[in-house]
Amino acid sequence: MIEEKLIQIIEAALMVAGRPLSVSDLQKLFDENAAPSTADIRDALNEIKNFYEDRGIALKEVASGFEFQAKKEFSAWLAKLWEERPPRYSRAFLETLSLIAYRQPITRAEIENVRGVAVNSHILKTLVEREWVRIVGYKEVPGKPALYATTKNFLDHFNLKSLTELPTLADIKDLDIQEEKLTVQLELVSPVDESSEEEISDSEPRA
Amino acid sequence: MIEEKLIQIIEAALMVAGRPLSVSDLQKLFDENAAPSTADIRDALNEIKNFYEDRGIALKEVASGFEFQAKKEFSAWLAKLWEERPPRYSRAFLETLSLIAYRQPITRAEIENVRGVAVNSHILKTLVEREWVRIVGYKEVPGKPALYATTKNFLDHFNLKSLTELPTLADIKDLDIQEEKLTVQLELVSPVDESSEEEISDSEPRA
Amino acid sequence: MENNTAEIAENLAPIALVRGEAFTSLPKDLYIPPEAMEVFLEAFEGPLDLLLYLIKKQNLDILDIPIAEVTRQYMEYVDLMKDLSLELAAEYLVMAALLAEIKSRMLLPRSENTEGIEEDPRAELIRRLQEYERFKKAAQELDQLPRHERDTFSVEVESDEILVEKPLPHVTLQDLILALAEVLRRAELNASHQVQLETLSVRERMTIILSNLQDKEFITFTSLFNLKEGRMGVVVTFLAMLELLKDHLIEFVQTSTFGPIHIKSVAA
Repeated sequence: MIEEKLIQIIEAALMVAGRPLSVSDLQKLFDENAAPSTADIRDALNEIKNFYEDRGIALKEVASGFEFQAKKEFSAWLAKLWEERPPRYSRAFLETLSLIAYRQPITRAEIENVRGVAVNSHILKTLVEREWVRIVGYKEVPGKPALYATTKNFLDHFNLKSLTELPTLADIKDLDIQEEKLTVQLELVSPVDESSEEEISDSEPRA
Repeated sequence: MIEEKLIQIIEAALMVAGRPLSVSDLQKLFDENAAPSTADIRDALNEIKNFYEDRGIALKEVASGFEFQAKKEFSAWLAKLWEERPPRYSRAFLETLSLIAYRQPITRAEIENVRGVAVNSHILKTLVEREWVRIVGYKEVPGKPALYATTKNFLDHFNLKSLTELPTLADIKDLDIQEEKLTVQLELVSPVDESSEEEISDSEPRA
Repeated sequence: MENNTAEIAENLAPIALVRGEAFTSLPKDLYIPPEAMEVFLEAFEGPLDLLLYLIKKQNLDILDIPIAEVTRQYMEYVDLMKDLSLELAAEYLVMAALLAEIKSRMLLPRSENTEGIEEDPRAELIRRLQEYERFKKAAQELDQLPRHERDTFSVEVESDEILVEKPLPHVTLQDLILALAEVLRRAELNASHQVQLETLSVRERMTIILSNLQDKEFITFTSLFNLKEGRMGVVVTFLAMLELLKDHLIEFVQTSTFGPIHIKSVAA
């Protein structure tokens, strides 16, 4: 196969597929005895990526492969193509999704434990229907609750290549150190202290 | 608006819209006071058309506007994107087929009697459509139910010259026997832990 | 009650937040529409969220919660939710009980147990608040990630006239015999069914005889025998006929003694 034709086929495939395509997806476009090597495909992908440097679209890599996307800087114009506004997700939805993403595999009870409130079944149903979340097993505890985990679709939707690209979780302040301070405080004062309105820095609890 | 940016936005819009866009559709992407003229948009469309001359896709004008299309010459490769893996038949389907094969001619009620559950009409329809099964007569009982039997196509699919070449029940029995043997073997092998047996022997002398 | 509401308004200025502005105090005479209060109260994702709000609002350190004060404010909110007949999740009451417990434990001198000094009664609550806060933040950050259909748009261009073949499922003999084994195993469990399989050659012949009968009203008995098949073939054909006769699928017809025997489909 001439290199140019390889590029054209891969480009056309990425544009019509309607889903991200992996290198092996791209290899499968060709007859087994004529399939280009992984290296050939990667070269072609690079070539394509460079070709669109200054255009309205760009080749992006997401979890399940490569896809063309309109450049983000044009989103404001493109949004006008659709009358419907993209859905806004509730805090409960996003918090549940975050817990599944960062703590997977996780049971519903564990999510509820962190959030302090019951998880609406509708939220889990929506997440599963959108194929962002799926049941990956059942925990060996009474009731055998389902264990939820995120999917590649989830990563694709948020333009992530892997879970490691998620923003890092905020640190938990060291309780052990604080524990000592607390102990000292407890011995000194009663806990009610309303008077102070001055700024208090996060790291230094007042004595 | 700089011409380059105009081209980029129009290109991106045509790529993501999922439908043909007319010149006036494209104008609507811009704020009213910043909207490019029809001529500007036509110029941009021309530039885009030329840019894709040697690529995998092309800008085409159709009845309701402009749209990108994969070039026809690549259809053979692109078709592979949607090639489905052959689906699988359900257990109910295979059981129904096997009963027709081995007990033909057989009525639906007889199949149901052996299977212990109703036979979905869809299954029989699929079998007949695939020309693996056909009606060879009607039984002289109330309702005159159809009698199903397998066809030559069925034999061809399995590379059989006649039904007598089908594996026999004895083969199943063999399978069963083999399975039993395996189970017995496994049982013999499984308490491998001889040392622990020794320990047990203190309280429970071995036979 | 009226008193109560006014006090909360002063302390917490919820109405200001409804408008998205952070006033710390409100004019005493300002009327807070109950709907606005409702919107504000419903915005909490649960007791932990409400507690975090109370702590943040006063710039308190999460690690050093003045438990008595926070409990008092928390209870005011819970009362308010009740007064507004908001659907109050049971979790809010559980948290109220927990706060009260912590408060009472903090009033008592801490006892020593075998593992040394008893943990600060607030420690577990602090852990939970911190944990919840992490995920509250994580959810906000997740919402900021560029997302398909909102910030990023995937390219999808037209490709017409692509014919896609739909392959049919493949079945192997193995599938078939295993399915049969399974169905027979099940039937055996059901003792009332005696499933017997005649030899396949007989079954096959039964099908052939029936198909022959489909087009014609009668066939002569002898025409069904193929002498080339030899003795075995004749036996198989004859057994197939008897089988069909037993099942009332065919009839033998002989109009005169020693006359030709015909086979007739019963259903025809």
